[in-house]
Amino acid sequence: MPLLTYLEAIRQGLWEEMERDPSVFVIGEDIGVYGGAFKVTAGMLEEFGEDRVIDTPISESAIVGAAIGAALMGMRPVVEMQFMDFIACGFDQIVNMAAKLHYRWGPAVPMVIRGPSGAGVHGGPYHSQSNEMWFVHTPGLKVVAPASAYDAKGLIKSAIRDNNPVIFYEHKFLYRRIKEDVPDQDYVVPIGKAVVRRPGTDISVITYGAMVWTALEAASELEKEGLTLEVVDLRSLLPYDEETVLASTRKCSKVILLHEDTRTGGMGGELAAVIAEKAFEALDGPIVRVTAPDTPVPFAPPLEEYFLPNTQKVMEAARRLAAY
Amino acid sequence: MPLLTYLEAIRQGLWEEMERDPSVFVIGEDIGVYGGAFKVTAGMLEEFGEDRVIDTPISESAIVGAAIGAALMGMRPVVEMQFMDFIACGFDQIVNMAAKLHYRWGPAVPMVIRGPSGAGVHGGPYHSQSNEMWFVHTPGLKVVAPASAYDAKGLIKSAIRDNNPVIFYEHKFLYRRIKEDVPDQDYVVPIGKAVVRRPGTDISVITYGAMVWTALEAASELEKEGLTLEVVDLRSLLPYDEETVLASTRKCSKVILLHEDTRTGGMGGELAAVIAEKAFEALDGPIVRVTAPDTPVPFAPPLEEYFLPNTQKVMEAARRLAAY
Amino acid sequence: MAGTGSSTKVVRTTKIDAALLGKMIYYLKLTREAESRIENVLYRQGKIVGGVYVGRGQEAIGVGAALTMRAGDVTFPCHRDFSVFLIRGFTLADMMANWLARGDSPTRGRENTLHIGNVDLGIFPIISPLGATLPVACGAAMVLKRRGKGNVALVHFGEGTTSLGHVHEAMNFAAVQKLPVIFICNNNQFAYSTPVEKQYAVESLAVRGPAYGMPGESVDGTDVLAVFGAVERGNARARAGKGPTFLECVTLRMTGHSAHDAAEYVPEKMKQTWAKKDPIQRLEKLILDKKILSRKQIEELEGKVREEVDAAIADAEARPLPPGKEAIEGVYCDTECWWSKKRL
Amino acid sequence: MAGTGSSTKVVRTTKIDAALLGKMIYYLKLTREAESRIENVLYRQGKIVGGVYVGRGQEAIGVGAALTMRAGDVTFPCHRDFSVFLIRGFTLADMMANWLARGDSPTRGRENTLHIGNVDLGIFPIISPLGATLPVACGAAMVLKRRGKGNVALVHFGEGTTSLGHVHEAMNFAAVQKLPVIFICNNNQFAYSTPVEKQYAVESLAVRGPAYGMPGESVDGTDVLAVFGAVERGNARARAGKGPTFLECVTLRMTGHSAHDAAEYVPEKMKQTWAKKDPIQRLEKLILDKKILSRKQIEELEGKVREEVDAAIADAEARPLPPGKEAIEGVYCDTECWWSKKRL
Ligand SMILES: Cc1ncc(C[n+]2csc(CCOP(=O)(O)OP(=O)(O)O)c2C)c(N)n1
Ligand SMILES: Cc1ncc(C[n+]2csc(CCOP(=O)(O)OP(=O)(O)O)c2C)c(N)n1
Ligand SMILES: [Mg+2]
Ligand SMILES: [Mg+2]
Repeated sequence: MPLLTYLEAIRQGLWEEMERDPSVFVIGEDIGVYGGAFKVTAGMLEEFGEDRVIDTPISESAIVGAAIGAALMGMRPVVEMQFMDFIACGFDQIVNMAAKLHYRWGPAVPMVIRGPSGAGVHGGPYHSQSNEMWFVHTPGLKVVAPASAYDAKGLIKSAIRDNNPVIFYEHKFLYRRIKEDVPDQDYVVPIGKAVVRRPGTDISVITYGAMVWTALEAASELEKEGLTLEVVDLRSLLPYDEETVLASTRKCSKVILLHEDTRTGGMGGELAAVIAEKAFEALDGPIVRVTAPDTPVPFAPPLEEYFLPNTQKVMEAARRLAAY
Repeated sequence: MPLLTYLEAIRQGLWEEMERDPSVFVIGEDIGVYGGAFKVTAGMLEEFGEDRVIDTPISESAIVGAAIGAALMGMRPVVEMQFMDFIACGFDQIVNMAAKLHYRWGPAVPMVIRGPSGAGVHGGPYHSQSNEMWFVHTPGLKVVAPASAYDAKGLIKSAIRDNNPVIFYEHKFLYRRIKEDVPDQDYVVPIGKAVVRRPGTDISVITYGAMVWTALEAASELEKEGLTLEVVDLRSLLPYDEETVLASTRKCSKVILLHEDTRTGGMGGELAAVIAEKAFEALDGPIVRVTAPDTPVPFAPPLEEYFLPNTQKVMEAARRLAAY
Repeated sequence: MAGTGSSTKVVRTTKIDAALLGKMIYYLKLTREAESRIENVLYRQGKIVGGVYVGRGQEAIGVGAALTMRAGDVTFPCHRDFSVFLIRGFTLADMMANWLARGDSPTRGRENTLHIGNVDLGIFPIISPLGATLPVACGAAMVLKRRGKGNVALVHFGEGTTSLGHVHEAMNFAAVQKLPVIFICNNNQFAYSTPVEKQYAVESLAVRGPAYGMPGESVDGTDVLAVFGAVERGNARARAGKGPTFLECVTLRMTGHSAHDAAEYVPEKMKQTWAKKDPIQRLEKLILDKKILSRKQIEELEGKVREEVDAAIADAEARPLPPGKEAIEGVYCDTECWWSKKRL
Repeated sequence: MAGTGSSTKVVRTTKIDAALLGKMIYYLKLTREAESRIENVLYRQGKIVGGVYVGRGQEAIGVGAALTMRAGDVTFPCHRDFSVFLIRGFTLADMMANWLARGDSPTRGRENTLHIGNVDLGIFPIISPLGATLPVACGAAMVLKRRGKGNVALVHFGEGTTSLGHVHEAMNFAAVQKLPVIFICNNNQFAYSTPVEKQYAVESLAVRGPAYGMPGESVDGTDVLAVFGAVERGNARARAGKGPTFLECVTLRMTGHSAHDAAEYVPEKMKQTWAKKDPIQRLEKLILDKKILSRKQIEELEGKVREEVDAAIADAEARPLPPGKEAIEGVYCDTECWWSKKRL
């Protein structure tokens, strides 16, 4: 199996789907001639032509809306947001048009909106946001956030084949920082299924995206102290895998909810609620959230570092919780 | 004290602030000549003139953006959204411009965005939404949602006097359905403070907006069965009153989180997390959410009724939890 | 107000035109009758529980536009374009059932007003946030263009809606990509209570076309033949691969914004002036003048229309409301999709 | 490409014009030098850790516009308008400190690039979502209009940004309300990698003005005097209560989109043609030709500019990075507002 970066895995998944199904096409800003700001779609224009690799004016509402229209007509568009921060400019199309169409009068809306999100690269307040919760809170959408190259390829394929609008969060910090063996044949990772990345028995750390790696690092550090963390990678945020979340909770009896996104109204809250309702009896200590604070993402490296959850912060939380 | 409807209380609060402070003005669609779709601003054009009661083209981004610009120049604009559903069209201005300005380079952004939200009036998917969580999850904003006429007046005044962008959720179901004694002199209700609407000892029902009335009804019904519910009205969602939430939890040891908004990613999750982290030891049973399901708001009365939480659903949840 | 380049020249007394005029008068009258019943009877009786928006005074726009359509064309009607749904294949009974929130209706009671769609019929309705269908129409047009069969997408919206960003992004996008879209703006001179002077600062919205690199035309929106002709000109360009067209159709909303609005903000004189330009009376006069139909034939038509509306309402009223528990079904489009079992 | 209505006629060899030309050449050179240092030195040295966007080739637009401003006017510069910040009152050292993410800088390290604002100076910067400042500029202009002192708001944006809904809503809003705003579009012919043909389908964006009911003009954006003159015409209208103006200033971006982009997508020939129109060389030639400054005086100016930039960088580099814990302060604007203690 070839070693691929997270970014290459996404490209490969996209590429294979473009080959497999002529109704798949990509659309966005600077994705054709330039191959995208991060080069995810590099080479696609040459391979698939202008009809299937569409450079657009800077108009997120028009782009998302056009994708919806194409989806209604039977196509499977994949929209690139140059940065997920700019999804706010196509917001109405996503939450009011795409999300509700099927429920309202029945059509399939098979489309994907994908793009880089997350911090850690000194992008400042507008090139670093984690805004997945706007969509996790919007019925009718699906939301995924792969942490590994393998999952990135498998999930982009599932997202493209899904009959519903899927918001696909790529973590830009991971683009070129992780490299994995990724099968170059066809496979999918199902939407809605979490995975236990590392088994453990003392504390379950439930997380997603780049923070999966932070959790794994904390887990290997803490193992030296005799504390075993179980790391659950959600992979999908909507629908999320309640079963795996509850099973891991029941197994460990203590839970840390970890995310890079800001705290109030974040995914941690949702998970805490389902755990405190459905696995209450299994709990042997408070549910602990480790998250970014409620601020915009600051630019200067010391500020950004302070803002972001990291291995240290997870370890401290785990030690405190273990001692409970 | 005169009896005022919820709607009249908002108008009175707004009116008094317009009189008190010449930097306050209102802006929105059909708010001048027509007095607003729900007549909240009726009479204001005649009283305060065209410079302070501004009818605009249908352009939520321009309206919100213009309010931001005016706020930066020292004014205190109050924007009306004809329905809160349409706030999605001004979304980028709110979450990326207004919310982050102060943090980024320091200016005050004193502005209010207010309008009708919520269901129960057969408005269908686009005149019924509860979309407060988009903003509760956006650092830099404040979010309030009064349930009583008294609070509506007191909170609109606090919101106007606040130096930060405040999203003010009015519940359209309450507009003309509740009437209360409201002081016609100046008073404020502080942002960030909850209130215990009805004391109880068995189960704490934490809620906001129109559901406060549902909770109160359930409480008086259940009292007949010997079960006492404590009803906490959050009033503010961001920042929310953690102290009161935790105090009520500690007092009752059992908690129901009730909201009209859809479940996944709703306010209930946030509250569950803070309770399960900070009042874990006080809990004597699972934290129960009673919310709308994860769907758009359907139109037909039987569907909408099924969708909405109501007194029966709260009572059933309370009985089950009491029996735990 | 906007220029009104009328174009009755498309009328010839050939057989085919007579058939077209017959269709026009039929759909105009059917729409007026159906909407009047909705607004003045069903709504007042409390049988329609949500908002009611009708298109009285602007029926010629929907009728004129929809009658230009061919197989494979698609349409995005707005909240006052009842006629488009009928002309493009919805039954009146299904439409009425939807207004009445019945389970056995095109939206199974989930949606109200004209938020009714059907992919097979190529009808894609608005959502309430105004202007949001325009980008979607561009996407549909992209697909039509690629199919290469000369099909077009028509998209309708009010003049007030032109103030929204969606509209701009869509028009620019369509022009850059030379998409086969006809942007049809019904300028009924008010957006809710707001007159055009507070909406835009140009004489005619037709100037918006050239600002994006497409033709812009303004026609009398009470003249169904003018509308038909102008849309046809746009279609011809679009079908030939020459890209989009913007069309303004000027009229006056003859009702309030919705059934609860008395439209007191519309000057009395304006109401009177435009009442004389009622699009239905206008076409009727032409048809009588040209002797295409006799007075008696028109009366028969009116009787038929009333009967059709009676029958549709009866049919719709006989259908039950949806069971509450359906509320939580069909959020996602699954392989076993619940919606595949729906009527249309 | 767009028309280029040059207007060197505003130049007279009167004393006052000489002073203006002196300011122009000074700010042009200072901007070029400062941005070159940022892009080619500080960024390459790894001292600037975020994205770097500069305005090489389009300095005349910021300089020409900002020099028209009077006390009480406000400006909304975009990501390539470094000069505007200097002309309207930020010190070069503070600007550099901000690029270097220092704690003692106008944003205390919270923001990068030109996302630097100051209410007292009337400078309101962009946010990254493009076009979002245009509605905000309208709001500021509403306040200026009400103050009745004849002040204006200038707002800058790229041609690629004109595709966004924000821009449309703002221009329409400004026209309806007759706001004193000058919409200044720097058409540098590319939006990142995307050429204008893929952004819009008109010859010149100037047509957008009349589509909203405001004048639209296109000028040569490499001619600082043409820009100055055109903005002044817009200002005069605006100050007289006649409402907004749209102005397109055509140039070519002489760099990549950002410091990591080699701009391979820009045809070589285009680069060469436009290199000859370098706005700084252009003004320099005029100044020499008209004998306003001598070659020696220009060289002295260049020396001074280099020293200023050296000093500013040294000053900025001496300031420490902000302490991490400041990250969580100042989210809300409290009475005890943390920001009130800030430098500027
Ligand atoms: C984005 C948005 N803002 C506000 C509204 C509320 N609203 C519904 S219809 C309407 C007026 C529409 O005017 P116009 O586009 O001229 O259509 P008309 O009703 O006159 O046919 C308004 C303001 C809305 N539906 N969507
Ligand atoms: C809403 C939005 N979409 C996409 C981007 C990413 N982006 C940043 S700059 C840029 C190109 C801007 O082009 P233009 O407006 O012409 O300005 P220029 O950079 O050429 O000066 C793009 C696409 C953005 N910042 N905001
Ligand atoms: Mg209208
Ligand atoms: Mg550009």
